[in-house]
Amino acid sequence: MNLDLSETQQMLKAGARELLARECPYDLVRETEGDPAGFSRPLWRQMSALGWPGLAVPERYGGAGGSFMDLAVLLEETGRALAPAPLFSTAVLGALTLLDAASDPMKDDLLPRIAAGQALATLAVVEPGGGWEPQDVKLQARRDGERFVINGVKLFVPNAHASDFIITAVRTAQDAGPEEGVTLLLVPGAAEGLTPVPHRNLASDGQCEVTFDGVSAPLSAVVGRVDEGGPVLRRTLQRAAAAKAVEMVGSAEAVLDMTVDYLKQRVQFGRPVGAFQAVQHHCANMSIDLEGSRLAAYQAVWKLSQGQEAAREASTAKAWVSDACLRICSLAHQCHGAVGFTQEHNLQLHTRRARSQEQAYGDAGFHRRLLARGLAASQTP
Amino acid sequence: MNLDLSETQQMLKAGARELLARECPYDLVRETEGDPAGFSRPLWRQMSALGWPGLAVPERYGGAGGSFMDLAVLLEETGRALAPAPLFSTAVLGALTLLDAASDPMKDDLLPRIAAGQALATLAVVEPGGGWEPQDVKLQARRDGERFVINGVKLFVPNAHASDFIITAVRTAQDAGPEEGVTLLLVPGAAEGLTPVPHRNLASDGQCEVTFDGVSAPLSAVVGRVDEGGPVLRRTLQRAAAAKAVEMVGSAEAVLDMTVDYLKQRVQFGRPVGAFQAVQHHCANMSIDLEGSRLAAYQAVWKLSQGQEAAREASTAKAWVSDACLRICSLAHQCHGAVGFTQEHNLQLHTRRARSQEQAYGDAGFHRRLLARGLAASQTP
Amino acid sequence: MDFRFSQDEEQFRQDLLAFLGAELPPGWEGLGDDWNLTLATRRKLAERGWLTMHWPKEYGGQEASPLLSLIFNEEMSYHRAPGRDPFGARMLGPTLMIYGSEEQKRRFLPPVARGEAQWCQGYSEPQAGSDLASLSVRAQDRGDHFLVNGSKIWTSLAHRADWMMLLARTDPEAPKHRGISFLLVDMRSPGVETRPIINMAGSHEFNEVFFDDVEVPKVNLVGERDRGWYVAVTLLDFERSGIDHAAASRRLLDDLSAFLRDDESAALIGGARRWMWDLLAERYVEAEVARLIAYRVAWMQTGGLAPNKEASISKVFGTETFQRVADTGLKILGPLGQLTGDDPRAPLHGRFQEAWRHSFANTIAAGTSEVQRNIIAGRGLGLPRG
Amino acid sequence: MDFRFSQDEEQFRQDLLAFLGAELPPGWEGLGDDWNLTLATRRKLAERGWLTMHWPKEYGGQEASPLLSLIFNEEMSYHRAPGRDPFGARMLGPTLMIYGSEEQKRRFLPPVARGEAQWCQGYSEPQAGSDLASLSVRAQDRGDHFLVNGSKIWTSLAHRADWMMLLARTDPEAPKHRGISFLLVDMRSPGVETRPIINMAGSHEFNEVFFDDVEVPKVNLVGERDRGWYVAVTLLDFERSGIDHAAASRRLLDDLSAFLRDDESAALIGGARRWMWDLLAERYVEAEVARLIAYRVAWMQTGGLAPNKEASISKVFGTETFQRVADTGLKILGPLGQLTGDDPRAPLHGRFQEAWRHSFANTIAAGTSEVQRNIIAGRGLGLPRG
Repeated sequence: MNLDLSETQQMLKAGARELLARECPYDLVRETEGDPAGFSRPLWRQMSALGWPGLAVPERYGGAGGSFMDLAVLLEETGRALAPAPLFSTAVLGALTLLDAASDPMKDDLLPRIAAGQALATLAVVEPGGGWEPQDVKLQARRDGERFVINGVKLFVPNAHASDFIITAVRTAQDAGPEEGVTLLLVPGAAEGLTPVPHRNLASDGQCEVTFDGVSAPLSAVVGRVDEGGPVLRRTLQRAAAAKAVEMVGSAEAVLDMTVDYLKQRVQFGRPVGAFQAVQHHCANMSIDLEGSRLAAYQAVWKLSQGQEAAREASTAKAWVSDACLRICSLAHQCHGAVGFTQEHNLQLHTRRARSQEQAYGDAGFHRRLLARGLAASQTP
Repeated sequence: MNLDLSETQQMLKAGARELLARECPYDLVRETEGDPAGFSRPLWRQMSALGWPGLAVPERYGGAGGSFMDLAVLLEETGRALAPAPLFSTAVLGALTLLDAASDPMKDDLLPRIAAGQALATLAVVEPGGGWEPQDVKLQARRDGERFVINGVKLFVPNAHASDFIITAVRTAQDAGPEEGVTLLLVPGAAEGLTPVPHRNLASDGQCEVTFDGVSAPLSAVVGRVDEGGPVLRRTLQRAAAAKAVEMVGSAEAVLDMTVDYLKQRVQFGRPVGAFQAVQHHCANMSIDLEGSRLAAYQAVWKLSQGQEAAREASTAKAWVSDACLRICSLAHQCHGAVGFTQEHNLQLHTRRARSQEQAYGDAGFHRRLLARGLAASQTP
Repeated sequence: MDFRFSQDEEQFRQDLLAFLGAELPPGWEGLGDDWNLTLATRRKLAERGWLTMHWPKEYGGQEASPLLSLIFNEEMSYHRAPGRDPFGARMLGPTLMIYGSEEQKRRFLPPVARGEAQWCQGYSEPQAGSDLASLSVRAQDRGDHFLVNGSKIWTSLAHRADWMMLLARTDPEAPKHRGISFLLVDMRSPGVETRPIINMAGSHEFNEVFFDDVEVPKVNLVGERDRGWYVAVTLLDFERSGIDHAAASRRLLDDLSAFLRDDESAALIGGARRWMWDLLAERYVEAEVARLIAYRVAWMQTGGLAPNKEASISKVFGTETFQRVADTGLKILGPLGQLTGDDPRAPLHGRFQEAWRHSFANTIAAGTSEVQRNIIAGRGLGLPRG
Repeated sequence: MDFRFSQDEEQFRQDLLAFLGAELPPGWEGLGDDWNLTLATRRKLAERGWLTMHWPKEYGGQEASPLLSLIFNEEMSYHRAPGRDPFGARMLGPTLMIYGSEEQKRRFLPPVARGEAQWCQGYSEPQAGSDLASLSVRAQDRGDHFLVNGSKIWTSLAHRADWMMLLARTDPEAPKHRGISFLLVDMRSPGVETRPIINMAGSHEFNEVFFDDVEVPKVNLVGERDRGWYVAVTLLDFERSGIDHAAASRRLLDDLSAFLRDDESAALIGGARRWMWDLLAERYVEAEVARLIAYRVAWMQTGGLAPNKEASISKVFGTETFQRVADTGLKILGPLGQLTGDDPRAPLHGRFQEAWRHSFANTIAAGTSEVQRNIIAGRGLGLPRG
């Protein structure tokens, strides 16, 4: 057992924190909220220069050959800084999915460009009225000779409007089992008939609605095998849930830190507000939630990183962290008083994103219902 | 609007508190826990002498002609004192059900004896694997000429082993709608084939398992009409839920009072424990829960007392109070420290009963599911 | 005991509902901030005498019972109706009735009753939040006027206000509760500057207000000089009320229930599920309890009692219920819940995410939940001071 | 990073499970209090060296890592196995290693390692609970011995104990933390009287212990005279651990899941419903988080770190999780849940109501949740003292 980060990971983390402290002040986060691109290209260039997009890409594709766990260490820091950059979409949703399932030529083509930060990739899963499971994929891709023609809508696709490639989960067979008949197609962001429009959401975090109006994809665009994308998608979603949980842990830690700092300085009734027992217990509860969150998220990432089956760990992590992070933000507001509620304050940047992060790849209730299904079916989680 | 008790009710309440403070010390509660009768006959005689069993029985049957609301005022006090007496079973489950549905001869026969405290009555509803709705009644009563023959088991029948009459909900028709085919039968406690055995439960509060082994009941024992007992039973259960909620409010108030008293006296770290903000906020939360509980319980009782439809109010009350009373007891334990956990302390008497009261006539989850059913069926609660 | 409203009270509720049906734009959702509509509706409310119905007749009121005010606030909140006047009608009025001079009453109250004057409340300062008495805005005695310097913060509607109820320090040497005075300040006075504060819901409700040698005539001092703290505390008691939050919670729940019951709209989130109804039922129970607690506060006032612990309970429970309702709605709506009203896919016009963002302010403004719990434990239950 | 146990650790877990399978009576449910079984099992654990496996070899230990101790405690708790020794092995041992004289170690530790001596902990007094340092049991210097008078309370297992770790006041004039000494008292000394306290779960775990002119030889003083507070505080750090609660929670959940999965037993409560599984899943998540937090504490100890905030977090979260698990079980079991083990209809032998009744003690004993949260906020987060 070793519940510490490795020395390399600790260096990676320290370096990331330093870079982001310098290059990604909260002002950048605030500015990017109004920007249609949804992220900062200069910041992305810096991340790319440091090799972040390719951290978990094998060396033969120009990456650093690190693990998903290594990548998660970065995501904890980008989560902490709320860094407006497509690292999650490109490195987790894009690169790792391709690594899992793509053909060698596709990997040879794409991964080096992704690793170099030259190509952005993302994943389109959830649909109107649908959830986060392979069986929820309804978007039709009609086989037409040597190509698929896609018509329909995907929602909440991170950074779609700036992505070079959108790995799109589509349904290619109707009467198959719930996980069968799903195919992953690599669709260029510039494909004809594809229209990404940023959602207007409370976090202004660059998620898009993507309309497919007769978008055409050749057979060579299939990631993995036709009709057999279900298990790949399931695994991808588990990784996404675990990585999102780690990102939220970083954000929650920043929230606790800024709260404790404020409470030490802010004086009311002749003493620091942090000396009041009710406020102290708010902070203790935040600390308890944070401690559990980090361990649950790390465990899920680590198991996935090891290539182990980790459905239960991923759901446990996302279920716990989604609620815990929102509880932490709520208590932080209560500790900050009115000032934390203003647009000028950094706290609310975290709070608004926590709500969007909660929903990404399934909220606590969704993951608990997954776990409950397993329990009833006699697997102890 | 008038959210105060009437002057008469206030006098009734003050009188009840005085009597119970004198005649029902906690030692009596403790002694009665080990007693197979499950209640104190001397205490019951005193209550009877004051006319409590007949408080809500019309004067023409020898009662005081009061309302269900008047009776609830007493139940709040017996709940506060944890009074080991069959007032709830006889006056709420027995007398009010008979008043609602019994034939005139049955009323003429029984109500005067009940009002005088000479006859004890109770109600048998819930069955193994069953819930608290009329459709859950499965106990078979087979028609055999001019009589019914009952075979099966009822659970959690309060004071059954000491009751002269058990109003028993039985199923007399099979293929009817869920609420149809239910009949209420008045079964003498001494009936042949009837065996009441006190449950061994955490509250030691005199609830019984009752076995019916070929128990015979004549047609004249039907309370109301054959096969049409469902609506009567539903109303009876609403009244029972509301009355139980009021009883719990009394108990919760005693718990808060004893906690505040203790916290004012108990000194740690050179000041009263009640001066610590964390402990103060525990008490504030108890106070919030208690305030809401009383209003919700009163509203339900009042509406039922007025003869109005009050399914939603009764479920709201029992849902809220069941959880609130347990929260209050938990916080009280946290405020008391180790001493509240001892058998010698009075707090745990309330806590153990709170758990039994929670379950009686449906816990919070049960009543919320009832409300949810109504919501989905387009009735706003 | 009687949980019904009287016939007169029910009649008033019907009259008010008819008024709202007639005056509010069709399909009114209470979205956005239409100040002209607010002012127009306020004048119409004033015409009917409802704006200040709880005031004495001589100042433009109807001496209505606290229960009528309760109904007024409940329905206005449920219908998200514009036009109420929390500052002039609900705070300044009752305060001047107790502490104001006859001249002040005659001068300041009628415009409020006519819906013509907007007031704001100059209490909080950057360094004086929960610890309000540590405020430092100075008001120096200059003979016939006070000279005011300093700044206030979190001043709702200051940018719309004609007048401010200002707490300022007139004796810096005295113990902190003893050197404060309660002044009425013309917001158009030279030296008053207002700067907006945008909140996390993206809306402009709060302001900072700066005073640079602002002259306030001494006739605008309410009550005794240096005794303004006691005036201020009285006013705070008019501020805590849970009915707005209970009614707003109920409205959100009703909206969401209707959304789920309609197969077409429910399909947008994948259809209604049993767990959604179970969660909603849990919140309905809380909203109902919040309503009853708020009713009890009004009922006590009807009997001439001053609810104290009860008002704090109502405020805490109402605001926390509203937070839970908003949170539950977002959990039920799933990913779409985060969409703001300007996204065409936003269910219920993005109402829930907006409510959730606003809900953080409710447990802080008008006395934090922590301060309210201190009050419940201390003044309410008699526990010793910490 | 590696969430797996090592092969050796996994092997130990298998050995322990095999031992438990062989030694515990068939169908062992851990119900009731069979002291003879406790003693017999303890001796067998001692024979294998497991009872004091974390001790140095020279005193009968195996210098096992904290992770092995963790596994030991996790499995013993999960299997509700009798025989562990929280006082002698987990408190006295580590304390004497630091503060004890060589003679004390040689005299007192081997019997503990052999599972032959039962210790108890004489800390709390009626007027000294959370504020332990205000204790008033007196130990007067009488040359070669101390003369002890006063009484202790909440002394677990005092009625079974051979020896007590006693905190007593040796200098009543000194500031309260400075006049306390740590003494080892033979429970068979004349003047020691033990009276049982029955708890709300109906069981006898606690006692009051009275001292009437009890003579304690000075060789039984641990550490310096009047410096016993610091010995005591060290010991308290060995007391907080969440793994017992995490494992006990998990066991309850597994039992209930099995009960619900079996149609025959589930029929007793009307069959398994989806809301039951949803509630159980929520608790499983918490039990898993509690487990990880406890693992982290052990992992830190493995690296020679002294978990402080983390140990408090583990204790609070573990005990509160256990309370929620017991509560959830009773809600799922419905009316039958309240039945005690001696009622033939009691599901799961009445285990859940028993667990629930016991659960109230867990957030109080060994430092209340409030004290733990003070530690987390103060020592952990560096917030200023209140």
